[in-house]
Amino acid sequence: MIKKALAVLLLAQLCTILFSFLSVYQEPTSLNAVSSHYIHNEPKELGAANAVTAVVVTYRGLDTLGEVTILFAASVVVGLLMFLHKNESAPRRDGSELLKTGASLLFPLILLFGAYVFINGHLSPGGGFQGGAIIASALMLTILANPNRHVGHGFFWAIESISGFVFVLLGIAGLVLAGGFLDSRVLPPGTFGHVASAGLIPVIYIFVGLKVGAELSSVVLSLHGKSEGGVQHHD
Amino acid sequence: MNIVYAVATIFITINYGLVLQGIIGKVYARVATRIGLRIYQPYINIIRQWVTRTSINHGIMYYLGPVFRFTGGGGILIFLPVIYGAPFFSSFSSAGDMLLIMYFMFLGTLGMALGGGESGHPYAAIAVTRGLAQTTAAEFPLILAIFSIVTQYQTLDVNQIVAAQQGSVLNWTLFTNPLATIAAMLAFLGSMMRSPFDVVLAPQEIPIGPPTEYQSQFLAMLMTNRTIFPVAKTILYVNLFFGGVALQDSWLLTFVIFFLKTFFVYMWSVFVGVSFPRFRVDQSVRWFLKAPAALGVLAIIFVQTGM
Amino acid sequence: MVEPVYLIVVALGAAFSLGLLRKAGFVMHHLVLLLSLATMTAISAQWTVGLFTGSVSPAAIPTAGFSPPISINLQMGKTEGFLTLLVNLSVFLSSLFMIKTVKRRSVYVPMLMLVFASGLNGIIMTRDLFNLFVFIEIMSIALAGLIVLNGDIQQLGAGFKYILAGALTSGLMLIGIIFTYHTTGSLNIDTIANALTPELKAVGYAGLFLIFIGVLIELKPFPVNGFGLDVYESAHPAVGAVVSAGAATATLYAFAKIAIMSGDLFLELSMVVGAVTFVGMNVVALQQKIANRLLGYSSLSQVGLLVLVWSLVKWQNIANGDLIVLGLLVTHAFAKATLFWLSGIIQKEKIEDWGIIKQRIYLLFPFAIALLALIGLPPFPSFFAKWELIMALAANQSHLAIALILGGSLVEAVYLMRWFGHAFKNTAAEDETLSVSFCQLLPVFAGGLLLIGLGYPASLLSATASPIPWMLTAFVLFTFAMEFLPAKIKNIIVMAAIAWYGYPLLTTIGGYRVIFAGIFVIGALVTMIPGFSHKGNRLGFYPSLTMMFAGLIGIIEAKETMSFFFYWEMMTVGSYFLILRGKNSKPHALSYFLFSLGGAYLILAAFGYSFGQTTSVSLDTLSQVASTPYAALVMLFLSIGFMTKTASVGLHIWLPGAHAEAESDVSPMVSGILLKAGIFGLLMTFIALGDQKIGFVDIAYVLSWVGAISALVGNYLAAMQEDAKRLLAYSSVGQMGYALFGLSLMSHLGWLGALSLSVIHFTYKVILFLAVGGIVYRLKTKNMYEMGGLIRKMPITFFAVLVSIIALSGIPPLAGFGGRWVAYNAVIEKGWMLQGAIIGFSGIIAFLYLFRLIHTIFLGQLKDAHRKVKEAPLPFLLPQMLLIGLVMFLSSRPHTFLAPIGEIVKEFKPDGALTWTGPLAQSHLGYWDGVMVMWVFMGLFAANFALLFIMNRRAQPVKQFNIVYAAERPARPETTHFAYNFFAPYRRALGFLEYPLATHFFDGITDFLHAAAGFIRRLYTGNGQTYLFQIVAFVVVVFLLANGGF
Amino acid sequence: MTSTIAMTTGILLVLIGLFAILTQKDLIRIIVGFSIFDIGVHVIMISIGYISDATAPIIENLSQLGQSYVDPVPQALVLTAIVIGLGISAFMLTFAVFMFKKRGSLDINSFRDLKW
Repeated sequence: MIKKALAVLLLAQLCTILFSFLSVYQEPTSLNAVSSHYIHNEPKELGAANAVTAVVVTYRGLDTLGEVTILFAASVVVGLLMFLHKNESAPRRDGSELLKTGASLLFPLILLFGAYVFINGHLSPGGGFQGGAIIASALMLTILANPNRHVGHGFFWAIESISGFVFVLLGIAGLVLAGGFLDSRVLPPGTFGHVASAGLIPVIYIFVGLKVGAELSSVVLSLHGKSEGGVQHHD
Repeated sequence: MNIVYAVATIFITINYGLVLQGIIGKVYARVATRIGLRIYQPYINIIRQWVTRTSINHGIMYYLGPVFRFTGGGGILIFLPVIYGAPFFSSFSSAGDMLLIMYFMFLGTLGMALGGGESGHPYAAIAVTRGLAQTTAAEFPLILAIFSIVTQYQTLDVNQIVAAQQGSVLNWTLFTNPLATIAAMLAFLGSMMRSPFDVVLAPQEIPIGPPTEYQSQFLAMLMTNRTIFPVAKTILYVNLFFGGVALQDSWLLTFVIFFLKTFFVYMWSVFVGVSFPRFRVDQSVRWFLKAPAALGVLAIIFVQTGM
Repeated sequence: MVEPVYLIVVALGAAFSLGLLRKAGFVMHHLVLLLSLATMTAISAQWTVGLFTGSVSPAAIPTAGFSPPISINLQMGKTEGFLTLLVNLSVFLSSLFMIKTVKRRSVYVPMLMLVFASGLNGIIMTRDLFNLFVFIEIMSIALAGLIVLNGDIQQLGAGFKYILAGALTSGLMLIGIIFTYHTTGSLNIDTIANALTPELKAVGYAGLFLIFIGVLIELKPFPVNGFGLDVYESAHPAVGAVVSAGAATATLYAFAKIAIMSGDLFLELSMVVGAVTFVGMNVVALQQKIANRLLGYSSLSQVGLLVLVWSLVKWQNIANGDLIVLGLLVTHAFAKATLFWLSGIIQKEKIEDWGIIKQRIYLLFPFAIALLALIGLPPFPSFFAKWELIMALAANQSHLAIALILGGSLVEAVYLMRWFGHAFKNTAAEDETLSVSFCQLLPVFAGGLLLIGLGYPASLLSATASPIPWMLTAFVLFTFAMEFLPAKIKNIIVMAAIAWYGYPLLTTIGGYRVIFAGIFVIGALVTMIPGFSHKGNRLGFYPSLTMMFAGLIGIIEAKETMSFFFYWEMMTVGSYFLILRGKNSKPHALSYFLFSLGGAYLILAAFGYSFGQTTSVSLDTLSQVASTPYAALVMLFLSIGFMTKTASVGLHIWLPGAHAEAESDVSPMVSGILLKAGIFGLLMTFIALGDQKIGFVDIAYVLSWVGAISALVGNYLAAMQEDAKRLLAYSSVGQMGYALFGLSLMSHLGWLGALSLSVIHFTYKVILFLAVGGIVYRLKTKNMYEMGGLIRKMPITFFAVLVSIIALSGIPPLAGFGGRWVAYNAVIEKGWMLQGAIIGFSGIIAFLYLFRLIHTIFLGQLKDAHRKVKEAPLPFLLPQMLLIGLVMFLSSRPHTFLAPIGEIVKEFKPDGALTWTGPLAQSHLGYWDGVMVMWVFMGLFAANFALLFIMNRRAQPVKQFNIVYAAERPARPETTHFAYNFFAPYRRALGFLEYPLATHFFDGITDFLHAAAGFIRRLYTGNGQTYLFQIVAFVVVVFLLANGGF
Repeated sequence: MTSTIAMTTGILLVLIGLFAILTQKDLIRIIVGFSIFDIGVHVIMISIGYISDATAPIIENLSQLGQSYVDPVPQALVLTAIVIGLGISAFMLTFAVFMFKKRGSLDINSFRDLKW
């Protein structure tokens, strides 16, 4: 009880800190210099209809590489823990027939949707992460439906590694062929509003999507505990 | 020439010391209502030891102990200006001032202690520890008193201190700096091995203390030293506090003054000795560090503040 | 130049590609890992070299082909280059280290290591606020993964707490970032910094604060760092190393960026937090017994120090600030990494169990290097950084900062050196073995060598002082290289080197320095002779010894305060190791080290204030301080500092143990020679500053009392010892008390007395310690009551002791008297009678212990066990004989050394000099003719001896028990040898002098600190939720603190 | 106004999440608390870029450039932040799973092996 009271007290103080900002907050009426550059110059510079995607993939591409890395690290850690604690899970109850059938019906559709989302990331809301997450949800559904099903882990690792590696290579391509690391202007901007436009952005987003999908899937798989884990060495 | 003077000084002092010992023996006896030994008994004792034939030796340090001892005693005597103004009796006083004399006193003590130690007799060591312990405390008021009079006279040269006290009895340190004199005379008691500070020699009463193991010529040499050492010390006190002994027109008068002064200073310890019972060592250490030391400190303060 | 962005690209590319190489096997994984890290190290090394040599200019690297603030940009300047090099190298070495130590190998660990490295490089290089956040998250997650390398529950718990705390702070940081974006319209750090007008600072305060506090918590400040400690404790040591060297470094730089961006808004706050962390962590660490957790405490305290120092540097605009911070940073990184790697080799949880390190004895070298570097001792970069820092702070009069930094460092030294003591002295269980592989050794030694190697460039960059003379240091390093040689050969080489270096020094140095140079050089040569009695190669002895003597010679040669202090510390370190070699010297060596270090810090502060006042670092201009308001303070600090070395009363408690427990040939060095360094320092101080008053109190007058009481207490305690070496050790306390007293008289005679005493004390104390050393060597005991009657077995030693105790006691005709005579003249001249009387009193007390020494060892009854004892070995006797020759020469011709010393003193104190007529010395009070005294003594002695010999040359030698013993003969020597509690009556009378006031005082301080540590560390409950509570509370409290909201 | 309401909501979510983090004993509940906290943060972020009467920053065709768009930067940032938060959540959940496997408890109090 004292603990709760103390928590309330502390949070009240924290609240005053946050509200000290809110009390002087004024909603902007126009874009600031940076964001207005993004809105007004981006179509010419990069040619992506979705300005957010342009910011995410190119202007702040390093952040994106970073977040992919974070997911990668998370999945590696999950893999590591799995590897260290393998053979520690018990068999689970199988899903119902209805669930199994429904899941296998939905599985390709979800994958397709996920792919759509990241391929069109530069044109409409959505992108690599969203698409990747959708793809992972497909796998998750399958696993939930068939808890005891053995799913190969290596495939996801391969996808993850290849797409991550390609992402880095594309970044280097920007460095070598265009203005800087992760510059998407390696390819021509193409026609504004088309799928094949905005230079490397859709390409990058495809790999991001694959990578995120693979990463989240492998996390899910690892937590599920029925994969064979990584290659192990013993002294 | 100095060497001859020095040897003569030592020889005269030995004789004087022996006589003094005889007299003191008498005093002690009479106080205890005994008749006492013959007054020349010390002569007999010392000669007997010198000519004893049998002799044993515990080792080199044992052998050298008496040599150190006598070197120490004799050294003080010849470094001291015994009679002020007489080159005859101040043969090597040009070698050093009062500090030299004060420090040289320890040479004999140390040699003696080491010699006794090598005999392996525990009483020797016990007596030395007691003696050293008591000496440290007794010297403290003396140091204070000497600092006081050195400040007073602004010299460490015994000759000059004596010189400063000439002219009138009232020029004696006794009167010009009574506190220092009292402190020093109390310290004097501690170094004369008499009651109440003679527990040092207590082991002697079982056999005979540090010289426990000494006999024959070794003992003779120690006894010889024992006759001159207190006299030398007394002379120092006379020089520092009682106007010294200046060379008079006649040598006889000089000697009479010398005799009287040293005798009474010496007797001070004897009189106290016959009157007071003995302290334990720790008691005497504390005693010296209280009243006498306080007097010494006062003496310094008085001199320094010019009061 | 390779584009810096490759630092990130290489790491990530390799990490991703490892996924494809999952089945390629362990060798391949590590090959990829090490190659990538090596490439990254090479890239950053290339940039660092280029930038520091000026062949390339700092680069701003935009990404995506757009300039900031439109896109994220990276920066590669000097700092970035250096820091990336540092983190890449440490990650590389740690990865190398891991090869053999990780039990269950998988591809995941190399992957995480690479991701972690990319995070570190990103944090350092990026100039974008949000990007910084992303990289911090990358680092955190990779780190959290690396923590669970073994996957045990402790690691899981620690990892969870870590990620929980991280999630909380990163959330707050995100809010801060978006607030700041709103306020400034940019995410670029430089753009934000430029945009932040005072009004905007007020409006956007909450945002800036949240970013700041987020990064601050990432640095794990006290007391919100429980989660960090758990990480350090549970993580694999190689991971601990990269956390300490890599993560802490990168996060610190992130902190610096944020703090600069916020434009002085939080400097005071970070100073407070840094100071609290530094001191708090060091204090709490006192109670820590687990090695890795201790390293965690130490790391966090060092990070606190760096935050404090960095903020101070910015706040006060300290000129050489970057250098100071980088010096401390690089030292901390490599030292801590080395310690973690060592911990990985040792694999012992408790620091008490580190004794096993001695199975691979060479590991003690990097261990010691790392610890000393952490404490900031020479020749490591941290030493120079600390020096520059204190100089600057003192110049700016930042007293509190100086006190905190030095005080905290002292506490840090306590636990670090205690640890070293355990490792050096404790013995491991016999069945345990320590296995080491090349992959483990390489990082450890690379770390050690880097620390040494970086010291040199660091020393050149000092803004205040010219480079220190490196010659001596170079030789010290050389002695490390020749450790494999046999002891005898090393002995010859070192002696030759000292002679070769010392001789020209003696002939050229001049002034009062020549006296001390003589003691140090001749002393070194003489006291090294017993070293020939050692077999084997005596590992570690010669480097320590050379360090000590190089230090001693170095302080003589020093012309500037920095080189003086450099060699002063080097001497302390060397002597500490020498003392530590003794059998039971662990606690004593530690207390020696701590007192010395405390003293050294006072000296450092004093030099700092002196520099601040005079803007000069020359030792010659130290006297200019005398006319400034800081004169008294400088004098006081220097005096106390040097008095720790002379072991004046109150600061003496280290000495008896240290000197008594040292090895037989070390005791004479530390007691006879090393103590004189303190006298040298005091003399130097007094010459420069003279009489100074604090209020109405004359410092010299106070010191005279300290000296007198030291003499009294030292001598009294010496008389009460049963242990011969302790007796001699206490005797040194007393003797140095005399010297201090003499110096404090501030007169010609006082100084002459002190200096001649220093010379003479050197001779007889070396003789005595060597003699006793020889006896202990033969008898295997130091207790005097177990000895006795050795005069016949060891006549030469006896003779040596006899001569030296006569010299020590000051009895004429030997040389000690000269000093006494001069001293009393000085006292009377000065009029400080009471102190003088105490000095005199203690002089007589000296007889007590001297007699005890010679009697209970050599005289009395020989024990049955010692009937076959031989004379001490020749290497012990030879130096004694040489020194006896010296004593006898000085005794018979005292004017040959007193008069020249008098000439030297005249330069500073011309009044009241002695007049010499041949051997006759005259002061205005008295006179003394040493030669005549000698002749009289010899004449009398010869005459008496002749007389006695003629009379009883037939005296019959008798056996041991042939004594008058209550009409019987004693049966056992033990019952007859009067030795134990020798001065019992004296103890009854003056026992109060034994009351260990100083010991109780210092024990009280240590007890208090330990109790405080025990109390404070209850904060670290181990409950992750409590830690979160603390974090939220910390945020709130700091906010209120910053806004005066309480 | 809209943005203020959104931001207040975000702040409240943050506080609710924190309250859960600080008071719940169960690891899973703490993680849920963290998710709420994280969502709160994201709401605050997204509310910052809001401009009244502006549309999403997706440019249908180049002629619409004169239109008023909301700030794309917070949206881009929040996208990244969400993914990071997701990673962290996954991470914590994994830890929780293995911690439960090891100790058989989800009470945060039972993981105090390391302290002091």
